[in-house]
Amino acid sequence: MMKKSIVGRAGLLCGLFGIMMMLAGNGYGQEAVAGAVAAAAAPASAVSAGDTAWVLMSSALVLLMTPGLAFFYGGLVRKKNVLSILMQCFMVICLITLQWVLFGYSLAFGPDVKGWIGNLSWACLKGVGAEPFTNYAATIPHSVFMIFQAMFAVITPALILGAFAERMKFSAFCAFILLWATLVYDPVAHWVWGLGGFLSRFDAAGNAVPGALDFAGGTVVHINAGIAALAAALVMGKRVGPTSPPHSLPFAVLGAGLLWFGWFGFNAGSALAANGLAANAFIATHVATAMAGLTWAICDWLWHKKATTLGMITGAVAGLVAITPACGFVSPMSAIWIGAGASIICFIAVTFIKAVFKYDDTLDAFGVHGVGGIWGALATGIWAEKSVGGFDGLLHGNPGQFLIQLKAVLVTMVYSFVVSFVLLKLVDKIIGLRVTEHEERVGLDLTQHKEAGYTTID
Amino acid sequence: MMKKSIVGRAGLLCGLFGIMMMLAGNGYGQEAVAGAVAAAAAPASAVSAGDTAWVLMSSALVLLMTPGLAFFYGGLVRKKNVLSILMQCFMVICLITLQWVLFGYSLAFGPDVKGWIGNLSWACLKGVGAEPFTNYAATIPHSVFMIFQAMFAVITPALILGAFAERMKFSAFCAFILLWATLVYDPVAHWVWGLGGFLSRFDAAGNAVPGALDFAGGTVVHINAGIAALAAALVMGKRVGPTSPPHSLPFAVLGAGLLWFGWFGFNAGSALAANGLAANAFIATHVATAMAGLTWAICDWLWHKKATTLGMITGAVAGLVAITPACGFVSPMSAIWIGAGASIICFIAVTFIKAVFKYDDTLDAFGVHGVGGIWGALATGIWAEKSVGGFDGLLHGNPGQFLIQLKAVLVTMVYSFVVSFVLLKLVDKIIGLRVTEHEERVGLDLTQHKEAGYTTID
Amino acid sequence: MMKKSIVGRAGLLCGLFGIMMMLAGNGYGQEAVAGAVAAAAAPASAVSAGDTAWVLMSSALVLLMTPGLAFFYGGLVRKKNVLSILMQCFMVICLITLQWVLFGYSLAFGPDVKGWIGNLSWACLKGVGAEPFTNYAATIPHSVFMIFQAMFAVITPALILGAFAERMKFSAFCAFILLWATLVYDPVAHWVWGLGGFLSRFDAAGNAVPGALDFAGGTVVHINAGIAALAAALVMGKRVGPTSPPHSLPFAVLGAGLLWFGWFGFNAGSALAANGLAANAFIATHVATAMAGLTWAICDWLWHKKATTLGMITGAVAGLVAITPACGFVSPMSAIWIGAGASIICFIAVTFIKAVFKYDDTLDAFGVHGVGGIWGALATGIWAEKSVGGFDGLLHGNPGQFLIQLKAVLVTMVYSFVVSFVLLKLVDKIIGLRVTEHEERVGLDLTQHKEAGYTTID
Amino acid sequence: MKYIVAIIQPDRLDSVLDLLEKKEIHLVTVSNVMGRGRQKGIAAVYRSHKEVGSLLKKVKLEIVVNEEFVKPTVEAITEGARTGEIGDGKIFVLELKECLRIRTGETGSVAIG
Amino acid sequence: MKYIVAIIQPDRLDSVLDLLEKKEIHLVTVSNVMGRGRQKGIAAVYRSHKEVGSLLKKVKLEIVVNEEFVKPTVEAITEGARTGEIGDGKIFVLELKECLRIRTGETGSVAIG
Amino acid sequence: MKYIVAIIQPDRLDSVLDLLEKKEIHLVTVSNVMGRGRQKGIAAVYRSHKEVGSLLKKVKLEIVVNEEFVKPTVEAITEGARTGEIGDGKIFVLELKECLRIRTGETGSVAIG
Ligand SMILES: Nc1ncnc2c1ncn2[C@@H]1O[C@H](COP(=O)(O)OP(=O)(O)O)[C@@H](O)[C@H]1O
Ligand SMILES: Nc1ncnc2c1ncn2[C@@H]1O[C@H](COP(=O)(O)OP(=O)(O)O)[C@@H](O)[C@H]1O
Ligand SMILES: Nc1ncnc2c1ncn2[C@@H]1O[C@H](COP(=O)(O)OP(=O)(O)O)[C@@H](O)[C@H]1O
Repeated sequence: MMKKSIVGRAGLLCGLFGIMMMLAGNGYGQEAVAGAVAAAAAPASAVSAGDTAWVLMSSALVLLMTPGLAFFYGGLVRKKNVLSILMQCFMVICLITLQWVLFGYSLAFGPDVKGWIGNLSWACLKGVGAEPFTNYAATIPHSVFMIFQAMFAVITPALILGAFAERMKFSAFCAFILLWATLVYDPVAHWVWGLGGFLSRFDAAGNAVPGALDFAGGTVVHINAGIAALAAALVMGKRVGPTSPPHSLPFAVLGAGLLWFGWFGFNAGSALAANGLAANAFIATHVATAMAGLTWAICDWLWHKKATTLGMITGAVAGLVAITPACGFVSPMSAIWIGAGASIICFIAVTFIKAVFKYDDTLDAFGVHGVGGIWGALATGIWAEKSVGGFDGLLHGNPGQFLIQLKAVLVTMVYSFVVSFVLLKLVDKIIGLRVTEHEERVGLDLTQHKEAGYTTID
Repeated sequence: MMKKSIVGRAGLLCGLFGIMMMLAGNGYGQEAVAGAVAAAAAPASAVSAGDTAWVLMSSALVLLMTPGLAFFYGGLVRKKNVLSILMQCFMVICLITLQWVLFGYSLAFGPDVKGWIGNLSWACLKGVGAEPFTNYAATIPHSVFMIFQAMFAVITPALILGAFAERMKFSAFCAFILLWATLVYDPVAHWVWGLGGFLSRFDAAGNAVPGALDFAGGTVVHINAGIAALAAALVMGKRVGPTSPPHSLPFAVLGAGLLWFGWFGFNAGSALAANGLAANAFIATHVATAMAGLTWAICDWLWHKKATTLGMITGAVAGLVAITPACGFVSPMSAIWIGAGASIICFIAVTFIKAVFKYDDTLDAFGVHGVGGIWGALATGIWAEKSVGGFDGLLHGNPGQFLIQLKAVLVTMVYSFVVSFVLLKLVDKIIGLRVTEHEERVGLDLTQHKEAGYTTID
Repeated sequence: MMKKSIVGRAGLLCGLFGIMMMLAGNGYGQEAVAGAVAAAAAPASAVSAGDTAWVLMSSALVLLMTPGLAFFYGGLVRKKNVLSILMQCFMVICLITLQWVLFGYSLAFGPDVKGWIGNLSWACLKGVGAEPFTNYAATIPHSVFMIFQAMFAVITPALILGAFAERMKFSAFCAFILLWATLVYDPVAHWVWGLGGFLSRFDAAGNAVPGALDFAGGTVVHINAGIAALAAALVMGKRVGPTSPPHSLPFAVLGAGLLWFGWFGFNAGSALAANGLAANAFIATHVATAMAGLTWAICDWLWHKKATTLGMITGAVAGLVAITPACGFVSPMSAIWIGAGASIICFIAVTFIKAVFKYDDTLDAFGVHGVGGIWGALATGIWAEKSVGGFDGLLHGNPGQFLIQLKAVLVTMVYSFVVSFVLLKLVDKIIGLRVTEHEERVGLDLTQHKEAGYTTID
Repeated sequence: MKYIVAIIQPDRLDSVLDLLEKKEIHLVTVSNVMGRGRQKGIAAVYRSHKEVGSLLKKVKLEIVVNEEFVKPTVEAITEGARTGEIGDGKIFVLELKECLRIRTGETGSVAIG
Repeated sequence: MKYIVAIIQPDRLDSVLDLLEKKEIHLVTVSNVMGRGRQKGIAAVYRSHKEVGSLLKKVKLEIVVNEEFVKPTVEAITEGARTGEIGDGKIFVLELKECLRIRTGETGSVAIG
Repeated sequence: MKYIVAIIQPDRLDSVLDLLEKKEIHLVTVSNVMGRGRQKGIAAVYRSHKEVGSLLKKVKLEIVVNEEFVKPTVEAITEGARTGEIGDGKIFVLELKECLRIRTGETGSVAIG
């Protein structure tokens, strides 16, 4: 009986999902043809082995970030919940990879439908092969661009899970994440990065138009995930019982190390070529991260009398987040300021704002990714300079760009919050978001996955 | 007295080994010259920096897989045996690297001797330098091809150790692994990948002939190691006492993450260039793995009521194994089916077959690598399509390829089983394979390596 | 009161530092102009995407080595000090990255001042952009060369911390490391690698002159850090209480795995191109490491009756250290001897010399990096051969090169020891180097960082 | 003087410690144990291999008190640890012969607090 | 009521638990300890530094029983843990004053089982 | 026969074990515990969240001895563990009813040593 009803609910969700997808498919049918033609018309272009090597390698690096995140998060929870974090991260890799190749990529990057979404003409990777799709990346196979982007689609929903760690049902998690990727990530990616997306720098034909600067995903990835995390923290409510210290800080440090390493692929790989721009992104990323790690350590030292390890790695991640949209548009020296600002602002968010508003953002997914992402997106509009990435920002005499950034930030925040909120409520209705209090006390590892992370007696 | 006899036995083994090598050297003398001439005659060809960067990087990635495997396996054993796993993995890296550059590479890829083995003309890397050896890889230095292959030779024997974890003598392990690499891995690699190997797609002169498809080592690596693992499980017998849960599942997850990351080098690096084929291999690998991880989770959910973390990462590894031979021959969409099949079949092997036959394959080296490898090799013959890698399989109207795959699978299975069995029995006679029951109870870390993995009181 | 005085002392240090920097700035002003002109005059040169991809990737790999080192060291200390190691390693990344882009790079690689130091004309990365600086690396952006070198500047001071693990004040650590990077690392890097450095192979104009061979940092990195480690062990004195076994050998093995992986970037990346030389460096690195790991295992087996895991990974690191200066100058077969020698000599240093002299080099930073580095630098002068990297050594009839190596080794040893010693005494005066005995007993994690690595009750 | 041993659910530790504090019983020694009791564990599954795992994680408290503190101690533990569900645990009281404070060398009742 | 403490070899735990089960002694508390006894440990070696390490891993059982169960408990432990080799361990029996089941508040003999 | 329990600072363990050895008290069982006492812990800080963390790491010794060894045992522990600072710990002495060596089945005083 019980089981039946769960199956029933899952079925209902799937059904809903299917209908949405079909609507999408139908609605966009016409444009799909046009898009495909446009794609075919793009001039053939030579693949560069060097660029391809770099973007393939970057894709592998970005994949590694998700296990890195798993350890960063997993080390911070209680022993009894460590596997639930690792499992959720791996499940995201599996689910979203499939979603992406089946239809997600097409929704996000496929031929544009009125600036809002891609159509389904690239579903199941139709036409996504060894030939470059010049308007996205002229010197690497289209398929390489697709798989590089897949890794972004994977890690973004994984970021959210920090907000509801230690208390979400695994089945609800799977349902939510799949819906979120489809209805939040894919559209927002399309708006900002898709040809013709309404916030994008290119129209559907690939011509430059004024648009938001987001080199590697400050808006699409971090604000998007961070705001969804806030929504989740609010909808889910607080954990039961007192908070607990991290069960293994070394794991969190390991995760931070892998994240830093992988982020070079994330940011410098977003140049989609191994050239001076990639180098700039690489260096700006490294510098901002170093400055942010140092800055958080100083904040801790001033505020708590000692520099903490968790503070330093949190700062580093905040720096990575903030430099993400900027790294291909600002100089390494500007990156210093962006990194410093990231840590100061996120430190304030985590230390004071969270304490005041009392939401239980377990692992500060909002406090670091949301807040850091907003800062980064705006900072891009402040420090961008033409000589680096072709655009000037506020400090180089172009306040207009700052306003565009602001608009993109606000639009993304509102959309992400509202839709995430609705999706969470929906999943709560159908499946139920939270485990029982008893399950929460026993731990998610045993109750959701029938496993224990470690042995006690041996 | 005791010690002397051990030394004596080791000496005997070395002697045997030496004699074999000398025979090999003599027997192949003549062809060696011919081979060297053929090599010299190969047309000079331009090295591509992009391709070289990719294959060098891939080599590093494949190296990382062995520590990855060490943690994947090491997390699953009892606390008292964790170091024995890590140590065995690192010892394999050391021993086989030296074996490979001294003579292994030449045996496997050197000029062909009657389709069975390479001769020793490339021993000690003679002539393996910065010039490409066009018939293997036209755009990268020959030495890069050699070191890329070295990493494969390293990880293959390491896979086997999952079968006899927690009970093998370290000295016996070293002897076995060295013999196995030389007498099983090198020949089988030659048959399938060496120019002129009797299962290979090329004759000794580099002309295409009908042969088995094995893009990155389904047959050479996984079936080969998996079947040896089965032989080892049978020869070694069961562990003493009841089984124990994994002492650290997070380590196993870490290992799985590193394996997934490194496997991009394994599979996409096997294109030996940074091009569309590498991209296809990369994507197929990722997709199959995602599907396999998901599928195992679903199997667990259906069979055990919950999705387990260990199940998901086991599924992912099964998917990686199965797509290995196929990734350069099948489309990413076919990879979905191969991944799903891998998890279902390996799930059955691990859940039911193992329970029925009651062999103690400690960490399912046979259940995942053997069974998954067989599935992958056959699946390559089913889903291969010309537009991807130049060959059609069963589903694209070429049943012949399926039969060739079947033949290669069977030949490898029989050869690997028989020779592994004989080698194990031989080492058992001379050195003794198993530790004493008392040593097994105390744990291999203390008794074989005089170390403890962790401190208890601190 | 107390706090004020600490701030005061820190201020004093900063002041001193600032004055030194200003002096440097002034003193070198004139040459700076000349240097900038020389730089501008360098002929424009085509960037290779393949080479750029390789060096960017290598930079990421070298970055990963510092977290790798953190785990290698962190696993070996007591549970109560694990975070202090991880934190120090991450702090080094942050501090030295900033030091490097602000002025360190310019000091080390900027236009030469009398063979001793670079001037400050490249401070804040002025002129370090997408154009190659041909005399350092003709086919990659100058900025890529800079960031690759940054990772070396980061890991070198991190190596030292093994010598004073478990007992140094965190504030003193930060001060020391910053001074050391500026006053020891940057000059020595300039001498050996900077154009015009007095031990370098090039004069200020980029013409070849006789000089020390140091492909990837045997002298600059390992001897330099290893000797500073010895000075630190002597100045700091012994730890309180009896020694303790490693709290987590698996972490040390993880670190070793990441180091081995990252070292391919360190060594093969030092070719600054993806070509045959990079391949040689890659292979020599791998072979020497394998041989060294095996050799230490054999030493352990002969001396202690069993091969230990810690011994094997220590040997591997010793091999990596020793092959570092040699990998682009010797053949893979010579690398076997260099690796074997490294393990034998370091084994002796760690087992006997340390026992005789009774300094407390906690994690054998001197015993492995210092001793191994000296061996490697000399071995380069022994086994170098023209066909590999353009230079012959002792065994190929050029004893002169051996003498040059010897000179570079001695000069570096003396300079590093003296200046490190003075800096440590200075920091001891101003801040105090050691924590109190009580803090040492409680552990650095709690007393220096207000954190515990792991939870006990959960 | 009594030597009180209590086995409780891990997640009740904080509330027990709080309540003890309130009753001025500051001194406690805590450790991890595994317990087999009436409470049935959740069967773990590792690659389809089921681990019955009858041992569940528990926390053990050891508290040494003078006679007059026995009652408040037992009450505090009971109040803090009781959920009413199986697995709540037990309290054992043993007789203590002697007690000594290492720092001062004091013995007997004064050494307890 | 008796409070029984037993120190045994870690790998004998399973068989002891089995035997206790058979004699209907279900309730047990188990923990990790390190023991120094007659059994000599294997000297560990870390980079040529020898750790004498006199402490070996042991498992501690705590079992509270009524008088009539003392004998079967001791027998079960002895049978399950004995290998005849040095290091097998010890059983200690202490007097228990009082016992209380947290869940129900029952005390005395009935609270034990 | 007495059952001695001592709670000491972790870093004093080695010297206590040494001194016990010197007094021919070889047999000891050691375990990790956390203690709340007069000693104030260092407040940990995790992302600006302060953990009061009243529990500090301690080590627990259990030593079973015949009457004549009680004094030397207590002396050895006191000498080895005393630093004079708060947190040094306590020694508790309980009466032991029975002792049994699993290996031989010996009981009573002879089984202790
Ligand atoms: N007689 C006993 N001897 C030793 N430990 C016991 C005994 N009774 C209970 N315990 C410990 O108390 C824990 C809780 O007991 P359990 O029977 O599960 O719950 P409850 O006390 O609510 O009936 C057990 O897991 C065990 O550790
Ligand atoms: N008198 C004792 N006090 C405390 N623990 C003891 C005592 N005697 C034995 N033990 C514990 O029992 C374990 C086994 O004792 P040991 O002397 O090695 O073996 P056996 O009991 O077979 O002679 C020891 O490691 C120790 O933990
Ligand atoms: N009455 C008690 N009951 C249980 N444990 C105690 C008791 N008194 C002391 N302890 C243990 O001894 C440790 C040290 O005690 P503490 O009061 O900090 O130092 P001191 O004994 O020097 O006054 C405590 O952390 C606790 O583990």
